[in-house]
Amino acid sequence: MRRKEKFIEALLALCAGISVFTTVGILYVLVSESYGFFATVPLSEFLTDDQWTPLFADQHFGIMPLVAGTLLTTVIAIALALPVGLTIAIYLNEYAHPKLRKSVKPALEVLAAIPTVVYGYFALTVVTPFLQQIFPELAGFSALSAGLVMGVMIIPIISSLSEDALFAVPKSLREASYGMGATPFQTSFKVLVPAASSGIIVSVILAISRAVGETMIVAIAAGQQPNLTANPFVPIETITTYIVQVSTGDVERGSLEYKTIFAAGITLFIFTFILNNISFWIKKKFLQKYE
Amino acid sequence: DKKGGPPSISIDGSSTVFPVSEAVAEEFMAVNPNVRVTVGESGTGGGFSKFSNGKIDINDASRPIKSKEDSACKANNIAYESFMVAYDGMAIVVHPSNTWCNDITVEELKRLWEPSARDSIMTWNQIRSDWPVEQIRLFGPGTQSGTFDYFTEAIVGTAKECRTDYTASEDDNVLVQGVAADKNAFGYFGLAYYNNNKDKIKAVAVINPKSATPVLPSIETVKNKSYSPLSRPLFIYVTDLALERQEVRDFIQFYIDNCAKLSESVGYVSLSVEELSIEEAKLAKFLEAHPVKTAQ
Amino acid sequence: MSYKLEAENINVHYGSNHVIKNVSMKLQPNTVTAFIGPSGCGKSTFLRCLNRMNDYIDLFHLDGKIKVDGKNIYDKKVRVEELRKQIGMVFQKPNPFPKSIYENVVYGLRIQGINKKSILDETVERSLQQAALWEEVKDDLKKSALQLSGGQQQRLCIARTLATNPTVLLMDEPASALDPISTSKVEELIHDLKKDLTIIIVTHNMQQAARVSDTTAFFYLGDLVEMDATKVMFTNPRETQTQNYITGRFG
Amino acid sequence: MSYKLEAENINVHYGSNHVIKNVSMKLQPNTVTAFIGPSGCGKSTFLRCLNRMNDYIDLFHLDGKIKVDGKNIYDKKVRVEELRKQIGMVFQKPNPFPKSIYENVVYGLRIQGINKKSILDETVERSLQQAALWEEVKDDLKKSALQLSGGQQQRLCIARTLATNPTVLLMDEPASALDPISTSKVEELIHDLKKDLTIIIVTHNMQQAARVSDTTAFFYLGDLVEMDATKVMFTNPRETQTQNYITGRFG
Amino acid sequence: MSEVNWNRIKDRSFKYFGIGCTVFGLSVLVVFLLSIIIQGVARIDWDFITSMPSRFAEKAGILPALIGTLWILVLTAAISIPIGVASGVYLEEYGKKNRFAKFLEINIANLAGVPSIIYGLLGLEIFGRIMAMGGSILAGSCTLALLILPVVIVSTREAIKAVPDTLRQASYGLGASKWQTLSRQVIPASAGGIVTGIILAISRAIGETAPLIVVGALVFVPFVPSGPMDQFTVLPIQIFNWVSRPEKEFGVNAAAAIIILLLVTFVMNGIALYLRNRWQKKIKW
Ligand SMILES: Nc1ncnc2c1ncn2[C@@H]1O[C@H](COP(=O)(O)OP(=O)(O)OP(=O)(O)O)[C@@H](O)[C@H]1O
Ligand SMILES: Nc1ncnc2c1ncn2[C@@H]1O[C@H](COP(=O)(O)OP(=O)(O)OP(=O)(O)O)[C@@H](O)[C@H]1O
Ligand SMILES: [Mg+2]
Ligand SMILES: [Mg+2]
Repeated sequence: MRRKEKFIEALLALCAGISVFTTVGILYVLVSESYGFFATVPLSEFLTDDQWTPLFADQHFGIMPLVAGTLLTTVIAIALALPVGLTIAIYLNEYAHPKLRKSVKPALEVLAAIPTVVYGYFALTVVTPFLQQIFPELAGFSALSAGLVMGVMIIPIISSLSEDALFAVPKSLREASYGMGATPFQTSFKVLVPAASSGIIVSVILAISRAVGETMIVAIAAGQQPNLTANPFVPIETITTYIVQVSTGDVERGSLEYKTIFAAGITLFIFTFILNNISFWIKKKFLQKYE
Repeated sequence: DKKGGPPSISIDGSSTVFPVSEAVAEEFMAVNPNVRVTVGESGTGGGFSKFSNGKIDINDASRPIKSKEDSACKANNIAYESFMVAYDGMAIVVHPSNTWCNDITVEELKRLWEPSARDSIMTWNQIRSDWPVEQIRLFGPGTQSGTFDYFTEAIVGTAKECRTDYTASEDDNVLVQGVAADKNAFGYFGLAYYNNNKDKIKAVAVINPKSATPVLPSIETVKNKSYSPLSRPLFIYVTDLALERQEVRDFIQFYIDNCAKLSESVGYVSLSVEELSIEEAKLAKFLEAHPVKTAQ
Repeated sequence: MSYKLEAENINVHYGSNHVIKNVSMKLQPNTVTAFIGPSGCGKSTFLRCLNRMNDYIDLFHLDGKIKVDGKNIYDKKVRVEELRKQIGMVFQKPNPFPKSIYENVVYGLRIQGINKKSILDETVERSLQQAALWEEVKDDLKKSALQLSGGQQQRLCIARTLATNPTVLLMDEPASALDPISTSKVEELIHDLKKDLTIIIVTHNMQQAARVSDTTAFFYLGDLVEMDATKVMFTNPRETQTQNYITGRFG
Repeated sequence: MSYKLEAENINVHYGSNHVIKNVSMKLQPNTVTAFIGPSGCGKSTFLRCLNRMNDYIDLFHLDGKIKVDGKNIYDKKVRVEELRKQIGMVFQKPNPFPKSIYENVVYGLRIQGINKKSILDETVERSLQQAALWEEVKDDLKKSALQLSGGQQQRLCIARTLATNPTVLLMDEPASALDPISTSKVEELIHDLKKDLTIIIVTHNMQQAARVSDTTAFFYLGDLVEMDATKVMFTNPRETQTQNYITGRFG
Repeated sequence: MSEVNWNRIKDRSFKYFGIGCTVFGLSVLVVFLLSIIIQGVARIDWDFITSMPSRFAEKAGILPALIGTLWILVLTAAISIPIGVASGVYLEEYGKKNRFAKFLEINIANLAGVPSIIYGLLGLEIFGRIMAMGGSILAGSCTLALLILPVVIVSTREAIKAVPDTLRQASYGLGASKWQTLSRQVIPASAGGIVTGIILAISRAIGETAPLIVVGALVFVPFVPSGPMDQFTVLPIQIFNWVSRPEKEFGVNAAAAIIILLLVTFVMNGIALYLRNRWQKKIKW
């Protein structure tokens, strides 16, 4: 019996360890391939050059335009998805009839399952022309419409997982607040959201991850033009789009041009690492306060 | 590496060549139903990487093999032969409401696309003075594609020499959308995409450097070489290893015999009769040099 | 005579389950009423009807009229948030918010938009004193409420409710999770609060009902079997059911 | 004389918090012992040491020896799962599994790998009968346990514990969430079970302690202040602290 | 009094804002579904589902891609669910305090942010080359399983966190071992939440193209894969190929294939939802 328990614990730990092997594998692939890249291109150029043109004759290897594009689309997507997703979660949890909740939640989850090609063309052929009527200076390809559509795609990640977290808040807290004469709005924001903050933060992290990793929407609607800018109206390119284009493209394997994707990949890895540590820190602060 | 099962042929590589190989595979299997032909599109580079490891029999290539890829083949003792199978024309296009831009010279194209044009050639009138003083917006294929390499080589003079401030996409349909939605657009992409979207975009005639006459892109003008210099050849590469198998020999023969007809059915331009006979001869020699392995 | 609270022919259904059957009662101001009865007889349900805490429950359906100070609280025009401020509630399990003691007490004010420090400070002191908790926590108002003992938490919940100056206080087994010392503190508190408030307490503890209440109401299977002055109920009940229940000779 | 249960110089820390201070006690078989004391004095903690339910708690640390039938249960060789089968536990809040009544009762057997229908059926009937629940539920064993009333749920939890034939039964305020009828049923049950088992019950209810127990132990701030025959404790306690607590003149 | 008014106004406005957001999400969904259905539904017939790919849009079918997607779906779920749930359980129930678990926690959050294409490169290296699976269904499934693992793990943890402690104590008190408690009580009780995570994760996996192409998925596969070691293609790759063709008729095919892909997702979600509702109904605290 005891041995069986030990065995099971070891087995579970082993499963959890698979994620470590995955990380090691990813780091191995990224580092071993980008090693050659950084032997040719100095890190200082990589970080400070304001152009990213590895595939042009006049090569520049400044990663910042891609980082800027990634940040820009992600921020736009989250700026749409977080308020909308969280509002939906709260609405379904506190206001809507349970029957509505039961059917709306899975319906919205379908949004996460629609192939991203569809979103991409939707952004290009519907959203962009529409936005151009509001902002005439908007280019035909832009971070704005790609980011917004991406935001729609990740709404269900935030709404569903946050709703689960809100649902799990003990009923007694809810009753305490209502009993004091609080409105559902106040109950939600002063009691439920703080109490469910751990789960809500997790949902946002997953949503950001998905936004950062999304390629097709950006590839179709944002223009694939590395641009060191914070202007959402102009075309940009993101790190992941670049990686996908090159890794399934005509570039010869083993060349410096090909190795750029690993340099870009490792940048993204560090980027998400920093992001995660920040959110970890936030989460810890919140949890100290509420547990 | 494939033991047992039905005889099979694996093709991978460029997504540009894919429709041709797919068409050939389909027709080939119609007459040889027991053979399985698969076609992937992991890109010319990805394909060559598998090709040089002997993982695939045929690589679709939208550009000639590079020296690194060649030495990888050598390192693995793989000999190969390349065959031209079709031409892909490149159409220069503008928005249908564009009334001024009807033809363009190679020099003008160069002035517009060369690296020094970045941040300086920004309006139409800078190309031709009687064109309007309006911003020009550029669209073109992704930088890692064979089309981009070929266009820059043919127009600017060196492959990949190009201004960087234009909107790129790997997907020509996206470029069609981009040009169709912007009245100041100027772009180039595969001829087939123009042919299928004539209602949305307008082609610009390219002035043939030799004859000095404007020529609009079409299958005919590409085929008779009057539309110049904007058409590029598409290739397939075959390993010697694969020729040990009878089904591959049959397949390549079938490919060269039928590529003229089939490439046009998918929107490309076929080789001329002379070019075809050169490829046929090359194939005969290649087959002879690598006889089929007699089964033990 | 003017009653603080009047219920007229209340019937409650959960779906097809008839849980309160034609109950009527009238309560005078500044009295303590105890609701007693076996588990599942509808005490909590009836109590929660009085400040409309059941509104959000699925399938809940109420017929009849409940008047507080003569006004029907189920009237369309009544604002349920206002009502709940006026009719405070304390639950069986202490349920402080995972916030500081101070923030727990001022919650009711903050949601009314009152954020002036002097008012809040004053209210905290007054309510905690009313709830007999001030001495124990006054030096540590920033401490998390979850670090208090069960008895302290329950008194904090009472203080929190008192902060908004309710005129009625509903308590659903407020002492069942508490030890005798905390229990007696809560009971004393009820006694003290009576001069300002009308109180209803649900309890399973007969001694408690006898100790704290002026009137006792005995529920059984959704019926209000008997309601009378506590003294009468515990010494000379009209119904044998009541008699049996109070003496524990039931079931 | 042979004791069923002996605790020798038990000290418990949660981190740096010393919550049980050098407590020793000896219990005879087939007796009922009540633990009383104010909230937070360590009753539950001590009770949970007796079947090692604290093992999984962070920062929990125990010194001293606890012997059941003469064997130290904190010995390395002891299998804690075995131990808990022998020393059953009932909690303050009824906590049935979200399964049928039947499956709740046979859970303890199933986890031992006993799945034979005849044995299970027999055990269900015996345990439910022992827990005085059989008559109420025998026609409806497939019903979800969550549909039972609170009192029924608690008796189900007792039945579930009895199914594995424990020799010691630990009860942590088993009746605090119950109405008087259910409470008296549980008390009767304790009385009946005494002939087979050694029982320890934590309670805040002095009357209850007086009614059901043979011995009473009074804890205060982690100390075992006094332990004696219940009759003596309630009539003539040695310590004034005990006296004060029992009569409610505390704090 | 005016303050209360203001509160009510805020509350009301938020309610309408909530309705607005929900309607917004749903209407985007409806717009998508309608536009796809209008474009593609007429193209769907039995031949479309049972035919091999072809260069003629009207002859082309999706059989190999559909079967490939089903294979990938089943294998990915079969690999990622046990490993993901096990990891989540380990982190939440066993490894709470040890350093290894802390490290794992950050590590998993990081993995969730790694773009899918990098998983493709990893899968090509590890499953394709080192483990010699080549471009098989198994290699693709393993790659996607790694890709969605973080989501499964994280949602498992959140779901387990929500299970009340009284349930664990009841089980321990009856002499159940840790694993028995977990497998018989805690995991079933948290199944609803775990399923939500799995739905989201698998929905994502079956829409992926790039990592599969890198691992070696094909496009033109004129046969039905019959085992996990077979070569394959999947619906999204077929869709993407069709979308990027010049001929418009392929756009219609793409829309039709998207409908089929969504149907596959619906069926899968339907099953998962059925389970979620069943489990959530059973456990109301
Ligand atoms: N939310 C609900 N939905 C459906 N039925 C309910 C709900 N709450 C209570 N009931 C049912 O209504 C009846 C009365 O329950 P109530 O909680 O009012 O009893 P009670 O007298 O407070 O019991 P206890 O002493 O156990 O607290 C019971 O039969 C109960 O099952
Ligand atoms: N898991 C824990 N971690 C840290 N401290 C704890 C834990 N459980 C209990 N304590 C502390 O140990 C002390 C004794 O608690 P215990 O629960 O044993 O009291 P009790 O006598 O059962 O009180 P009550 O009558 O309220 O149930 C208290 O100070 C409590 O705060
Ligand atoms: Mg109640
Ligand atoms: Mg206790």
